[in-house]
This record gives sequence, structure tokens and C-alpha cells, in this order.
Amino acid sequence: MGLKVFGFKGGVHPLHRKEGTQDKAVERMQAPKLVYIPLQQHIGAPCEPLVKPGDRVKLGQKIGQPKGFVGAPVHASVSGVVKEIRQVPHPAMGQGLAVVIENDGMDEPDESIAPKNLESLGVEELRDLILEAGIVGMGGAAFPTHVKLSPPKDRKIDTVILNGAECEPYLTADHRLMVENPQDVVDGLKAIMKVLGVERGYIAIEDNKPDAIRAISDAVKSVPGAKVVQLKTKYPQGAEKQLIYAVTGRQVPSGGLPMDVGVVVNNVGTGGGVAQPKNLLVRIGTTFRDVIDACGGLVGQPAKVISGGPMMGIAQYTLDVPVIKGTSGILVLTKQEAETPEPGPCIRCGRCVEACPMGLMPLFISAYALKGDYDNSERLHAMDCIECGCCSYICPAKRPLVQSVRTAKRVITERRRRAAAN
Amino acid sequence: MEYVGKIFVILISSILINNFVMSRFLGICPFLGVSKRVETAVGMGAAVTFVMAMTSLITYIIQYAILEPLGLEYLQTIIFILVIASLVQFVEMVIQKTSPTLYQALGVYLPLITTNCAVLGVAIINIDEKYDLIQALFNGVGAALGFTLAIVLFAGIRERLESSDIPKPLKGFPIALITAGLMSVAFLGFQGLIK
Amino acid sequence: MEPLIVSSSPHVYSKDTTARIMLDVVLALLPAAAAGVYFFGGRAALIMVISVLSAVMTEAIVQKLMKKPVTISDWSAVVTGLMLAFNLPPTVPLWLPVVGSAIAIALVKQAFGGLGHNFMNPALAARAILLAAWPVYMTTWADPIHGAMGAVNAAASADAVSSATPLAILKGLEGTQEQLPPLWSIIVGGTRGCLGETSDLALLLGAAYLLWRRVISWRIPFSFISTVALLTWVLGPQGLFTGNAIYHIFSGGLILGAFYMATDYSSSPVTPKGQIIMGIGCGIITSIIRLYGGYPEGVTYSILLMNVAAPLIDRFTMPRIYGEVRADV
Amino acid sequence: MEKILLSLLSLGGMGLLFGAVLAFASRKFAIEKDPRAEAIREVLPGANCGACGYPGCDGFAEAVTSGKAPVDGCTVGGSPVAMKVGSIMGVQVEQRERVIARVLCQGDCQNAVNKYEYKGVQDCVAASMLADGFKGCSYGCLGLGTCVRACPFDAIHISDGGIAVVDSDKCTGCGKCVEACPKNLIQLIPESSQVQVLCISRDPGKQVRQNCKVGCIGCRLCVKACQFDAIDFVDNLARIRYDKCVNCMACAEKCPTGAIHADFAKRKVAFIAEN
Amino acid sequence: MSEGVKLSIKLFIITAVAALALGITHAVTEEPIRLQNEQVSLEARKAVLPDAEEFVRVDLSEYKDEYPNVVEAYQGKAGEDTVGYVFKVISKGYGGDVELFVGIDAREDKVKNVNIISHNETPGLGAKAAGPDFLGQYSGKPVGSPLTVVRGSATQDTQVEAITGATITSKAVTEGVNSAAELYGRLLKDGGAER
Amino acid sequence: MKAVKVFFNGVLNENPTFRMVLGMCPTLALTTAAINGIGMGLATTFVLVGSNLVISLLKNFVPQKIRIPAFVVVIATFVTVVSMIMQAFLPELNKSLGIYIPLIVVNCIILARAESFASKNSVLLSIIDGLGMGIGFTLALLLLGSIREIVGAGTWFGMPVFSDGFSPAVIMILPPGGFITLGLVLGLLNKLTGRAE
Ligand SMILES: Cc1cc2nc3c(=O)[nH]c(=O)nc-3n(C[C@H](O)[C@H](O)[C@H](O)COP(=O)(O)O)c2cc1C
Ligand SMILES: Cc1cc2nc3c(=O)[nH]c(=O)nc-3n(C[C@H](O)[C@H](O)[C@H](O)COP(=O)(O)O)c2cc1C
Ligand SMILES: Cc1cc2nc3c(=O)[nH]c(=O)nc-3n(C[C@H](O)[C@H](O)[C@H](O)COP(=O)(O)O)c2cc1C
Ligand SMILES: Cc1cc2nc3c(=O)[nH]c(=O)nc-3n(C[C@H](O)[C@H](O)[C@H](O)CO)c2cc1C
Ligand code: SF4
Ligand code: SF4
Ligand code: SF4
Ligand code: SF4
Ligand code: FES
Repeated sequence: MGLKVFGFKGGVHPLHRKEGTQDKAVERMQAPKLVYIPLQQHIGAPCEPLVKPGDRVKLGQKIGQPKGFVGAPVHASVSGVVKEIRQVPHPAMGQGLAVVIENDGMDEPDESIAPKNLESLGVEELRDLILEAGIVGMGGAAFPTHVKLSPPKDRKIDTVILNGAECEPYLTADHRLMVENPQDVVDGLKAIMKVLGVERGYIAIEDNKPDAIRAISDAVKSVPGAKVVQLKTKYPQGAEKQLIYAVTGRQVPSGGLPMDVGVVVNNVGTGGGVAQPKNLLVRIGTTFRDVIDACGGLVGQPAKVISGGPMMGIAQYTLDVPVIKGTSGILVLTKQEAETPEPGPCIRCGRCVEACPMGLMPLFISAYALKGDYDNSERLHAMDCIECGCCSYICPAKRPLVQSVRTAKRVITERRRRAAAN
Repeated sequence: MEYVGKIFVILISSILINNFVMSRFLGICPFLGVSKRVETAVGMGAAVTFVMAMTSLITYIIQYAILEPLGLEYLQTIIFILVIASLVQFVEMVIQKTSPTLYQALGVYLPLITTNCAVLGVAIINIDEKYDLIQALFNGVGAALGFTLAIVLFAGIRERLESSDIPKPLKGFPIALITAGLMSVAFLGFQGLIK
Repeated sequence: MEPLIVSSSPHVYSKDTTARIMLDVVLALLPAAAAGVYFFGGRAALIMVISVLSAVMTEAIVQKLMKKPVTISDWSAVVTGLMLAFNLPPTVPLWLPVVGSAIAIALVKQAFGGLGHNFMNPALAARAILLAAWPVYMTTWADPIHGAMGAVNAAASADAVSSATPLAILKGLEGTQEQLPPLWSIIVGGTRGCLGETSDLALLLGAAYLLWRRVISWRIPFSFISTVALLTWVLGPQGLFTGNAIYHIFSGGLILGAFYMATDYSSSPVTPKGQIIMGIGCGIITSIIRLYGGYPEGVTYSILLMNVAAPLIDRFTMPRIYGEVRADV
Repeated sequence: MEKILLSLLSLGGMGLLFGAVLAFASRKFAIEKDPRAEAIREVLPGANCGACGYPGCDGFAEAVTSGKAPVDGCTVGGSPVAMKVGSIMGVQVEQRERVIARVLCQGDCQNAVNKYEYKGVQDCVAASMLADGFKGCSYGCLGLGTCVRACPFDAIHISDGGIAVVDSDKCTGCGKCVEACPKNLIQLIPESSQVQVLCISRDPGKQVRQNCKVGCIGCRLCVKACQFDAIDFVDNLARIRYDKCVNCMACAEKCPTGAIHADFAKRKVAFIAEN
Repeated sequence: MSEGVKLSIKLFIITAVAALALGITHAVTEEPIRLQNEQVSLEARKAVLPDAEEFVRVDLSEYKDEYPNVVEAYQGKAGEDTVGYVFKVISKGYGGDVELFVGIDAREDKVKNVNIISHNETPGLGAKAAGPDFLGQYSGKPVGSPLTVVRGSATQDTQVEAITGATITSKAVTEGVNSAAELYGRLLKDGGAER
Repeated sequence: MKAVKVFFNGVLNENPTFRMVLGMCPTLALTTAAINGIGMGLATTFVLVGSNLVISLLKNFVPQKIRIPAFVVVIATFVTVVSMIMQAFLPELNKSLGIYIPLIVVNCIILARAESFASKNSVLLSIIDGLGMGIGFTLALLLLGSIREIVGAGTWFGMPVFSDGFSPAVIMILPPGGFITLGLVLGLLNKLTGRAE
């Protein structure tokens, strides 16, 4: 392949289990009868609904406007009539307000989504477009992209990395996107580079996806300054900080953001604009139940349903949650697969320390957290944990490491907030 | 050269082989009492080191400048202990003034240095072994370093024990003593190191 | 429909388990155990069985008494029992392994909270305690019998006097240099010593398995052995650079200690840097005791002493946190 | 005789010398120590719980003397201690009513349903991060005992039905549990008030009914029942104003789900008779 | 400074009273203690050379370099006759110095008795050396050829059986006896001693 | 009544060894045999009573700032006087206790009692406190000494307690044995009394 392979310290090698889907082309799913579009789909402020029950909406019409800068508008994914606005289960937040639209099956498009020519747009126009289109990151957190693309003036951004690692087991959405629509991905990179005015762009892909590397390498030739970086197959290669280290050798300071080292990371899906309703495999607002039915329904009793990948995805308590912008995969586990092993005492094997890509000592942070001694957890840098789950994955004693670290982070954040309020 | 060798032997012996805590049983009370945190253990070690060095110096002078010429050896114990007590109280006042945090951490144990047998022990050993001034000083510092080493290692272990699920009746002093016992098993390894 | 299970991510786990790791250690020890039986006869097997059984029983009894779940199925007590047996001379009276296992499990392991909480290697601590309690039994070495299965009562035979081990000879404590057994016999096995340490070849075989299974890392064994090699070579008996490092590496319990005992998870540092420090520290102390100390063998005490220091080592060798601007420790 | 004299001189001389040195040192290194701090420290409960916001009782004592902390800052000691501290500091303290913690949820395993099976760390904070916890009611007590572990006085326990219950005799009102509960279910309530709404669900009544038998369903019967205007409604939830409530307990009688809890044994019969 | 003066004076009074008490006690007890100590050391010498009635110190300054571990020597007399010599030897044992008295019968050129006055050996191991089982082996050994330590049973007259598990201590004692015997031979040759 | 309480306080409730964990050095160093335990215990009791007596007499005379030097001088005087008298007139007793006497000076218990009890209480109570503490200390030492001697040497007060087949565990009379025995005894007492820290 001739490409150098890059990596980072720590990490684990879960079986990638992508065989089931990695060679399946993307299919378009029939839009369902009812869609539930949560008004909060990402980190940041929830949206105010712009419509009320009984209104008719068109496909792609903006139906929610964010209250703050860190937020993105939401759009209708079908055309039809707004039935109600009510609390529904939410894949990331338990519950949230959503607009329920009854699909009229006409897919009547809104004027605003007419395709535009990338080359002809100015930087500001492009940024506004991204904002208006409600594009959010597809890397998991669904962070509003326009925020990332508006760095403060004093931060010099010189590099854009498109994250095509997709290191989570099972998931192949990004993979397929890169194989089937490499041009979209590259266009996305081009757009981002243009908005940020940078010369260097990378598309980083794990070396277990040779077909994607090939496809993208071909497509990327048209963009000056952009290239493909091959990554070692290792979890969590796709985590922002690890990725930046692997690609540029820079480290993001503790508590800092990527822009502190002059880098912006985006998921390949983000770049390709998949987040726009019309390009989606599944309409936003479709419930998991509908999606699963479309895949031929369930085989036996599901025990666990996960939105996202098995390492970081969020387990769901009902199949009635709707797909949102950041949903990159739905995973259904049987009783046997879902078994959470009984934790034993830590045998101090040190594997979690070796695996932690952030260089933390999960066993100690977790021991303190489980005792309620969050001060000591904080002293051991609990807040730097990226919740990748490597530690829990690797632990032979099956200790709830990231789970308790997460608890500690939550409590510490709460305490900091309280201290700041005082 | 030989003299330097002898001093080296004294130092090694007092730090490792005849470690005050682990094999001579001197200074056990502060060892058990001030070892819950590594930081305070270090502080205690530093305080003991200072007191022991000063004690070695002053008692040496008193022994050979006053007691022996005057034939007052029988006053040895009382004068030494008086020196130590005054010295400790002096140190206490200084620490209280200069480092209130250290003072708070050492709390009741500063006065305990007075009756820390280790301090009187080192003064008496210096005289018994007929050390000269330099040797006495090295012996004093060595013994104190040995004490510090033991107490800091011990504190490290005790901090780790904090997150352990120790059977209830053994919590506190019992497990600390068992830990100390196991440590002193390990220290047996230094036995016979220098002959 | 039954309620779905919900838990925090991750939702998948590696296949390794505590029991599997411990079982690996037992497997790795089997060749050396076989060698011990081959060289020291059936009595060696008897001692191993007694030791393992009493370790497991002690664990079960203590956990019952403390009303804790009984965890003998995790194999860790078996490892401890086997390790202890490996550290006994083949001639010890049969009650000694029973007492030793009880000490290892009850006093050194369970009193501190059980698996993973003991700060000292249970088997080694028990060995050191036995050594100090009954030094006569613990320093009486028998000549190996080269036949296959010797008499169970090897200890009763007349030649079981306390005879010199290669290290004692090397040190000049006893015997003369001519009595030093040939190097091959030290490596293959058949010199006087503890049950498990006699055949370095068998031990290395097991060690390779553990390394391959990633149960242990190279850090502690490598730094331990190379430090001993360096120091025993440099600080030779006839002046600098005259030491017999090869003999030092392969005699005594160095291989056993470096690969199987210094690497005990519970009692060694968890940080990669700390593990290297542990190895170097063990190496230095072993060399000092072997060269200048009161005992011919220093592996036991070096590991125990470094066990004592392990919590502090962990504390001061925290890995560098990604992106952290180091200011404090 | 000469020996005796010599010993007298040398030992006595040393006594003189050390006495002088110590006297000098005590002057030179004298530190300003407020005797009041020690006196205050003596009357404090010595729980070192930190509920006052200072590092232990010593810290609080010092903060009081330096004027940083109020004399009644020790919640644990309550007003008796506050009075004593006040008298040391020479200030009058108003009698303050003792508060105790109350867990505002009765949704135990018989009353409330679960929406999923939780597996993982047995800690309310951890569980609450997964879709607000496994209780059908997203406001309900998870009963994993985070508050229990936070309480320095062993005053809070998990009931057989799996929710937290405060032992009002032991509770000192330190508020540690209030801080610890991720569901914000615990409130400090004046000891004298015998009537509380033990539910904080703001869900619409229908949903509450689905999830829990004893939740506040927003029927407003209590508002009508109260003669003293002591109940109002915020976000579908009844709220008792403790300053107005006279413990007549009429509301509790009317509440169809039993979400209003009242200790009828302590009922003020007089009010009922009057009406 | 008035408080300081008061402090000093109070401490002075206390120490002075203490000194007075001690001084007086010392004056009263000095003589009996001295007698006691003499009695003790006389008895110690007698224990290894029972036939002697009085002991005359022998000057060893000439031999100091050659026999550094022999620190004192006495000629044991019964009336006018020299019955033998007592040597005080310090050798290095396992846990530190081992102090021995070696009594040599000058009439038969044999070791009379050996006694260990102080040692720091391990109880149950090296400490067994102070018992009669081990020390009894030396009685009656000829002084001409050096003794050696063997493990297991002694087969020759010049062999001493080691205490099991304490070869180091056994060797230390034996070497001490050997030094004493050798020095005795030298003294005879040089005329410093007589039969 | 109060006196009785003070006495048993020292023997049981606040037993200096098992409850307050003070005076550890002589406790550990001298309990290698039962007889040593008794000897040390009694000698300490004697000094404790004496120094408590003197210090409670002096309590109003000694200013705070020189408290500790003054107290140790009293204790040391006491010890030295006792030791000299015994050397001179009771050589036999001195022979069995002799070497332990100077060590008493640095036993923390004595200063601790002087500070916390004698300097605050009446003469009579102080004497009783000294007695109670001393006896508590002696009993503790006797217990530890017995255990260590029996297991570590196979004898009790020098008399063999086992038949020949028993090989004593030497470690019990070495330093580790001291620590571990005391630890286990403390644990056992905690278990029996249901107390735990
Ligand atoms: C409050 C907040 C502010 C952020 N601001 C920026 C920003 O100004 N520029 C940027 O590139 N990323 C910014 N980020 C994005 C994060 O660095 C990160 O990319 C985002 O959390 C998504 O990460 P993930 O997909 O790895 O989970 C911000 C994140 C948060 C939570
Ligand atoms: C443990 C971990 C693993 C991640 N894995 C991936 C991944 O495989 N692919 C990916 O695109 N983003 C992954 N991310 C998210 C990235 O860190 C980053 O937020 C994202 O690429 C930013 O792009 P976006 O804003 O377009 O989502 C991961 C994050 C974490 C914390
Ligand atoms: C706790 C302990 C104490 C020991 N004490 C002594 C001792 O007092 N004297 C001695 O010669 N060796 C002592 N040893 C040393 C060993 O027994 C050593 O193996 C012995 O000196 C040489 O073995 P051998 O006597 O069987 O030849 C001691 C060993 C240990 C573990
Ligand atoms: C690599 C490895 C080495 C081990 N070595 C020992 C050992 O030397 N002694 C022992 O008692 N247990 C050993 N164990 C077993 C286990 O760690 C031991 O039971 C714990 O120390 C008890 O907490 C070992 C386990 C592993 C995985
Ligand atoms: S991986 Fe698990 S068992 Fe190993 S050290 Fe970490 S927490 Fe402990
Ligand atoms: S501690 Fe956090 S960053 Fe480290 S391995 Fe665990 S989840 Fe990942
Ligand atoms: S009251 Fe809060 S902290 Fe306590 S058990 Fe209930 S949910 Fe958990
Ligand atoms: S129940 Fe809450 S308020 Fe009451 S004592 Fe416990 S923690 Fe403090
Ligand atoms: S007796 Fe307490 S320190 Fe020695």
C-alpha cells in the first residue's frame, strides 16, 4: 500500500465483527408512517419548535431553531402533518420533547434544500449553509459542525482531519459511505478546508478497510493539500485526541480542545453531508422499531438494544426511540451477548493502565470513585477520561471501570458547577 | 579510606540491617501513629531526622565535655532526655510558627518524639558503641533515615490498604501491625549483610 | 416483552478472565513441576499436592468464616499453593507446606481483603516466614535422585543432610569451586535447591507461554535478570568484571522469581515504568544479598522488599497523561 | 559531697539554660492563637463532617473566630451548639428550628414500575446517567444508596422496597445526602412540619399513574382541601408552604394516591374541630 | 523577660532537686555498685577458669595489631601457681559482635571452658551457641592446632559440630577460640606467659 | 467509687497496650518470653505510680511551656534512682530486670499518663491510675510474652510445654513475630468485644 501506518499509545483490539455488514451496499429505507423528531439531537441547547400541531411541513423544512450558538436547527425528514409535540424516549437523553409528524408519503421538498454548487459559494455563505442545514458531527457526540468551523480569531487552524477510523466493532456506516460515495466525502473535506481556510487536510482510515482507502485515495487526488492517512486497526483509533496524535504527533492539552493545537477533526460522514435528511439511509425520526423491522425484524428476544457501537453506544430501554442525526448504527444483542459479567476483585494486572489511550490509571480512579472519594478520583485526572471503554473491555476481572469513572466525572462536574455558582 | 568504610558500614547498618523500627523496636508508636498518609510520614521522618541529628551532636558534646570529665556518667539518662525534651519542644514551636499545615498533621506526635525511644536510643547507642563525633552523627542520621524509610514505605502500603476490603476486626491497628510484621520479615533479608 | 437490559457502555468485554489468567499460570508451571518430580521423586509431587490442597482449603475456610463468597474457583489459591511448594526444599516435613499455605492465604492474602489486595506475594512471604521459623528444615537440601519416581520418603534417607547449594559454593560459604556442578546441569535441572527452581529449562518454557499469552510482560523479568547479570559480573570476587554472571542467572531461584513471582500482579506496580523500577530494584537487592549478605540466596527477600515499595513506586510513576502539562505529581 | 554539688551544678545549669532557651523560643516563635477557637472547638460535636463548609470542626472553629463563619454554622450541632458558640463569641443567637432530611419519593418496588433492567455499578449517579435511571418515573428514587454512603451519621437507609428512608432521630440535617442525590430527591424540612408531598414528578398525571401508584397526579384535590392556602401548584406538582401549613392534615386525607404524607399521630385535632 | 526568668528558674529548681536526689543516691550506691560489678566480672572469669583464685591483667598492646579481636587477657593464679589464662575475644557473628571468654588451662595446654558473655544472634539459632551443648564441645580441646567447624558429626579431635542452621555463628565462636589459643601460644613463646 | 473506676479503666477499658496502643517498643521488644513480660510490666508499674504521684503533686508548680522537660526530668530521676538502688542493694532482682530499667524512661505510656491524667487529677487518683495502667500493661505483656514463648520456643516461663516432637517456630521471638502476634491478638480482642475502628 505504500502508506505509512500510524498509531498511538494504549488501546485495545476488540474483534471488529464487521463481516456482517461491511460489504453490504447502502440501501434506502422506506420512510415510516410516523416520525418522531426530537428537538434536541446533539450537544448544546435544545431547539424551540417552529411548528405547532396541525401544521403541514415539507421535507427538509426547518422545524426547530436552537436557542444558543452551540446548537443546530432540526428539520423535517418527511413531508406531512404535525400531529403533536410531546415527550418521547430519546436515545441519548432518556426523554425529550419531539415533533411527531404523520408522513403523507409525498416527500414534497422544501425550497431551502436545493443543491448548491460548492465551488461558487463564499466562505461565509458556506458556513451559514452548514448552520442552516443543521449539520452536526457524525462521530458520536453529534456536535454542531458550524461551531467547530467558527474558531475564535486568535486560534490558528492549519489542519483538518476527516475521521474515517470507525474503530468500533460492528459498525460499518462510515466504511460504506467511503466506498460508495468517496466523492461526497472529498467534497466535504474540500468544503471544510475552504471554510477554515487551511491547506492541509487528512482523511484518516484504519488499515482494515483497504477498499475504502483505495476509493478515497483516488477521489482525493483532485484536492490539493489533502491526503489519506492509514491508521493501525486498534480501538479507539477514532477518538479525536488519539487521532490527532496519530496523524500529526500533537497532543491536545488536558482539558483543552483540538483547536488548541490547530486541528479540527470531523467525521467523514459530516464531511459528506450525510446528515442532511435526504441523503440519509434512514429518515431522522424513524423509530428503532421501524428500522429493525426493515431489517427483517427481530430474531428471538432482544436483550439489549444499543444506539451506536458496542464500545461507546448507548443502551436503549425501548425500541420506540427515534433515530437522530448522530445515530450511526443500531445494535441488537441477544440475552447471551448482553450478559454483563459479574465483576470480581481487581487483580492489579495493570492491563487497564496499559490500555488507556489517555494514560490514566483507571483502576485507582475507579477504586476511589466506588468508595465515593471523588476528590482523589479528580486528583488522578478522572476528567481526562474520554470514556472510550478500553479499560472495562480489557479488564480480566470485569471491573466496572469506565462506568465508575463516568460516575466520578458526573459528580465532579456537578461539584465544579456548584462551586462556580457559589 | 578505612575510616570512610567504617562510616559507610555504620550508615548501612543503621538504615537497613539494624533498622530502628524493623529490627530494634525503637520508635514504634509514631511509626504506627503517623503513617496514615505518605505526606505526613515524610514530615514526621524529616522532624525525627532533624531531632536525631541534633541530639547526636549535643549529647555527644555533653557526654565528653561534661559528664565524663566530671565523673557524672550516672546522670546520662536524665540529661539526655532533658536535652531531647527541650529540643523537641523547640522544634515544635518552630514548626508551629513556620508550617502550620505540618504542625496540624503531626499534631500530638511531635511531643511524642520526646518519648520516641528512638531518639534516646540513638544517643545511648552512640555512647555505648564509643563512636567519635562524626560516626555518632552518621549513626544518628542513618537511624533517622532508616526510620523515615520504614515509615514512608509503611504509609504507602497503608494508603493502598484504604481501598481494600479488610475484615472488620482487623481494621486499624491490627492490620497495621500485621503489615509491619510482614515488612520486618522482608527486612530480615538485610541481616548479615555486613560482617 | 421482557424489559430490556440497560447498562453503561462498553457492552462487550474481552475474553480474558481472572480465572483464565490464573489457569495459564498453573499451566505454565506444569513443566517445572514435572521436572521437580523427575529430579526429586514422588515426595516432590506429594509436597505440591499437599501445598495446593491446603491453600485451597484455607481460602475456602477463611472465606466461609468471614461470610464472604468462596472464590476458590478463580485458581489463584492454586497458584499460591503451587508457588509455595516450588519454594520449599524437597526434604521438608509434610506439615510444613500445610502451615505455609495457611500463612500465605490467611495471613498474607485474606487478612488484607483477598485477591488483589495483598501487598506482598503470599507464597514468598510464607516462604520467608517459614525460613525464619524453621530454618533447619528450610535449609536442608537433598541431592536430587536422578531416577524417575524415587521413594516417597526421600527425606528419610541418610544423604539428606544439609548440603551445599551451587550458590553457597559460589559465595565461598561452603565447599570449593571444584564442587560447582556443570552449567548444563544447573540449566536442565538436577542441582540441589528448591522443588521448583531446579530446572531453568522447564521454567523458561512456561515463561515463554506466559509471555505469549500476554499474562506477563517482559518488563519485570527482563530488567530483573539483566540487573543481576550486570551486577554479578561487575562485582566479581576477583575484582571488577570477574563475576560469573551466567551461573548467577541460572542458579538459585532467579528464573523462578523473575518470571513467576516478581510478576505477581497484586504485589508489583501496575505502571509500566514502575514495573521496570521494580525489576531493577529486585536485581540490585538480589545481587547485594548474594554477594555480601548473610544468605546465599537473595531472590526471596529482594522481591519482598520491592513489594513493600510497590505502592510508593506506583504513586511516583503514574503514566504521563495524554496532553497533560506536567506540573504536579 | 563534691560530686553532689557537681551534679547539682551541671544538671541545674542545664535546666536553667534550657528553660531560658525555651522561654526565648516561645516568645520568638509565638503564634497568635485565639483562645476562643479552642473553646469553640470544645463545644462542637466533633463529627468533622464538613457540612459547615470548612475543613473539619477545627476549621470551623477558626473560621468563626475570624468572623468568616456564622456562629450557627454548625448544622449538626443545631441550636444548642449555636448558643454555646454564640456565648463564647459574645453574640446572641436566634433559636433556629432543627431541620431533617426527607426523601421525597415513595415509589418502592410495590408502588412503582421499572422501565428496564439495570446492570452495572450499584450507584444512583451511575444509574441516573442511563435514561434518567431505570425507574419508570424519571424522578423516582433509584434506591442504590448513594445518599446512604454520603451520610456521615448513618441516618439514611434503603428500605426493603428499595428506596431511601431517613431516620429522623439520627439525622442532623447536615445536608450531605441532599448534595449526593443525583435525582435531587432529598430536601431539608423543618422538624415541626408533619405534612409533606412525597413526590417530585412533574410529569402529567396520566404518565405518573402509569409509572407509580403513589405519585402526585396533579388532581388538585389537596388545594381544595386546604383551608389555610398552604398548598400551591408548580408544574403539575403540589407544593406545601411550610410557613403556612398548620399540620391539619386535611390534604393528606383527600389525596387519592397518598402522595401527601402526614403523621396522623401528631395531628392537631383542634383545627378540625374548629372547622 | 520576666516570664523567661521565671521559666528558667522553675526548670532550674526541678532539675536541681532531681540532681540532688540523684547525687545523693549515687553517693550512697557508688561503692556497692562497684563491688557488685567487680564481683560479676570476677565470676565471669572464674567460670571459664574455675581453678584460678585471682586474675592479673596481661598487657596486650604488643599484640594489638596481630590479634585485633582479642581485647583482654588475664593470668589466672592459684596462690603462686599459674593455672591458666583467660582471654576476652570479640568475633563477628551473624547478628553482630559475639563476646567470649576463653579459659585456657596452662598446665595441660587445653581449652578449659568457653563462655559467651554477650551476643546478638538469632534466638533459637545462633543463640543456641551460648548453651552448654555447643560450648561444652570446646572443653578439653588441645590448643596446638586450630579447630574447624563441620556440619554433621565431628570425627576428629580438632572438629567442632556446627549448630544446625547457624554455621556462621558456630564459625565465629570457633574462630574466637582459635585466636585465643594462638595468642596463648605466642605469649608462651615470647615469654609473656608461663605454664 | 471513682477510684475503682479509674483502676479498671486502666486495666480494661483503656488498656494501654490493647486500647491505646502506646508503649509499643518495650511491648514488642521484651515479650520474647513470659518472664520478661512480667519483669518489664512490674518495673513499669512501679515507675508509673511514682511518677504519677510526683507529677500530680507538682501540677500547679510547672508552667505549661516547660511541661514536657519538667515531666521527663521527674520520670528520668525516678528511673535512675530506682535503677541505682537496685544495682547496689538488690543485685538478684537487678539481674533479672536490670537491662529493662533504663528503657522505662522512654515508654510513652508514662509520659502520656503524666500529661493526660496526673497533671489534671488528685494525688490519690493519680496513684490509682498509675496502678491500673501498670497492671493492665503487665497483663498485656504477660499474655503476649506467653504466646510468643510457647509458640516460638516451646516453653513457658522456661519450662517445656510440648513433647519432643514439637519444633518451635523461631520467628515468633523475632521482630516479625512480635508485630504479627500483637496484630492478631488485637484483632481477636476486637472480634470478641465487637469493637472495630
Ligand atoms: C462546550 C464545547 C465547546 C466546544 N468548542 C469547540 C470549538 O470551539 N471548536 C472545535 O473544533 N471543537 C469544539 N468542541 C468539540 C469537541 O472538541 C469535540 O469535537 C466534540 O465534543 C465531539 O467529540 P467526539 O465526537 O469525539 O465525541 C467543543 C465541545 C464542547 C463540549
Ligand atoms: C473512544 C472514541 C472513539 C471514537 N471513534 C470514532 C470513530 O471510529 N469514527 C469517528 O468518526 N469518530 C469517532 N469518535 C469521535 C471523534 O473523537 C470525533 O469527535 C469526531 O471524529 C469529530 O467529528 P464530528 O464532529 O464530525 O463528529 C470517537 C470518539 C471517542 C471518544
Ligand atoms: C531469621 C534467620 C535468622 C538466622 N540467624 C542465624 C544465626 O543466628 N546464626 C547463623 O549462623 N545463621 C543464621 N541464619 C542464617 C541461615 O540459617 C543460613 O542459612 C546459615 O547461616 C547457613 O546455613 P547452614 O547453617 O545450614 O549452613 C539465620 C537465618 C534466618 C532466616
Ligand atoms: C503472573 C502471575 C504470577 C503470580 N505469582 C504468584 C506468586 O508468586 N505467589 C503467589 O502467592 N501467587 C501468585 N500469583 C497468584 C495471585 O496473583 C495471588 O494469588 C495473589 O497475589 C493473591 O492476591 C500469580 C499470578 C500471576 C498472574
Ligand atoms: S484491568 Fe481490571 S484487574 Fe487489571 S488492574 Fe485494571 S481494574 Fe484491575
Ligand atoms: S479511563 Fe477513560 S480514557 Fe482511559 S481507558 Fe478507561 S474509558 Fe478510556
Ligand atoms: S434518595 Fe437519591 S441518592 Fe438516595 S437512593 Fe434515592 S436516588 Fe439514590
Ligand atoms: S440523612 Fe442527610 S441530612 Fe440527615 S444526617 Fe444524613 S446526610 Fe445529613
Ligand atoms: S514506646 Fe512508644 S515510641 Fe517506643
